[in-house]
Amino acid sequence: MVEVMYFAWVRERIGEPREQVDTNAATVADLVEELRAREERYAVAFSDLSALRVALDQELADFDAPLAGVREVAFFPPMTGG
Amino acid sequence: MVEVMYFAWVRERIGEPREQVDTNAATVADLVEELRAREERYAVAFSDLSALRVALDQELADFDAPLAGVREVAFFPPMTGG
Amino acid sequence: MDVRVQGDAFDVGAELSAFGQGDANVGAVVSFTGIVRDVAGGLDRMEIEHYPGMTEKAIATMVDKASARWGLADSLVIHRYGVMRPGDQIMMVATAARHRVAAFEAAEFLMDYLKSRAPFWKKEFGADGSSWVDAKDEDEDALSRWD
Amino acid sequence: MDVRVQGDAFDVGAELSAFGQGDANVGAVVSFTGIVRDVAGGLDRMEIEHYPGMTEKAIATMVDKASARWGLADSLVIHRYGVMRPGDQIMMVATAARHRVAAFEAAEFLMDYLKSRAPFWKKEFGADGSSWVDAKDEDEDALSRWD
Repeated sequence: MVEVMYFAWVRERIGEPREQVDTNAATVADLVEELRAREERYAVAFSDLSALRVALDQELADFDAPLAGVREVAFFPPMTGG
Repeated sequence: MVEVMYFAWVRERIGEPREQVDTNAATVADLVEELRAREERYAVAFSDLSALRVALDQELADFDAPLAGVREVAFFPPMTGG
Repeated sequence: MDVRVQGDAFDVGAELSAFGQGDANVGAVVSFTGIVRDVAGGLDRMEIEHYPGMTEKAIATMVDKASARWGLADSLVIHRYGVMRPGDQIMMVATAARHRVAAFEAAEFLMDYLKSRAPFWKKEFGADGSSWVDAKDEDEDALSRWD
Repeated sequence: MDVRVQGDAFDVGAELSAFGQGDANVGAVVSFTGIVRDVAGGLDRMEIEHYPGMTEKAIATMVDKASARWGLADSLVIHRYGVMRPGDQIMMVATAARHRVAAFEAAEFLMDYLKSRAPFWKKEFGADGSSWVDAKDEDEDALSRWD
């Protein structure tokens, strides 16, 4: 079970800021595949991975990073701070 | 007749901050030659021109610049502002 | 090091008056302030979303790197989230070092990293509706000079 | 543009609170403050001599160049002369522009030029006597990047 969080337009497309996801996905990419298969809104939010970033337990990571031991996964567009 | 000004260690070596100089020197370098010939303290102050800078009427200039029409000549070491 | 992520406005003048004081090794203080700009003349407000927890950690990591690389005597980052209007101050960075080059470079490094690596997202609201601000290629490119 | 050459101390915080405000085109403000540093631990005071008249003109020329090159919305230079002690603020520069790169570059340009082209001379007084501060090759070299 992981906590999945969404920010900015990813949050808007999914329709909620966070949810508990029961998954055995080995990597972030595998988790994305599972989410995409769920409902249209997920397919839309995850349609272009190059427009997305991911953080695992609040650290930036790659989509091929393993999920073992991870408690919090966050998806969001490229940051626009400053 | 030009007003000649000295700053920082040039001023200290010459012993005064400014003086009126009656000269027909064509260039700054010619004026420096005249001053050097005056007294030891001028010879010391102007011993190394590479350690000096010159301004003509408050604009940085070269030692071969003409003095025609110039009212104020200033000699000083490289600046250390900021 | 002082890192603050907050909704409230801050006072640049008051922050800088107190910054880097009383350290005989500080010869240079650089500050940057980011302000909401009304680019096209129709901006009503900007809303900044952030990732509580990760934001503070990400900024602290950037500041640690800058402090080590440029030997900073002191550093400050304040970044706001929430609703801001044109003219409002969004964020500030300040760095204190022995020499000007270190203070300038550290502040630019922090700005480049905050732009593209701190988890903030800006949304603009105007007469024509709202839209998320896109990340700029030039901001991503700016990071490469610190490699 | 605001250029001040003065003997009195100034208040960086108060100056910056008022700087670059109320202009919808200002997205970035950068400031630099130079402080007397007690390098070897024996500095009693620093005395800064300047060339009244030329100083103001030279700085105004630098600020004009920076404003044109980086499209500055506002700029401020304050530089003191006279006696200063460790920890005292010597001078400050502030620049306001649309974007951060312009504001940073303009401030660095002004600092590089003030260091080597504004007619100020520093003399340090300590337990071992006094000496004029030598110009540094690296400061002269820093100018070449703006050619």
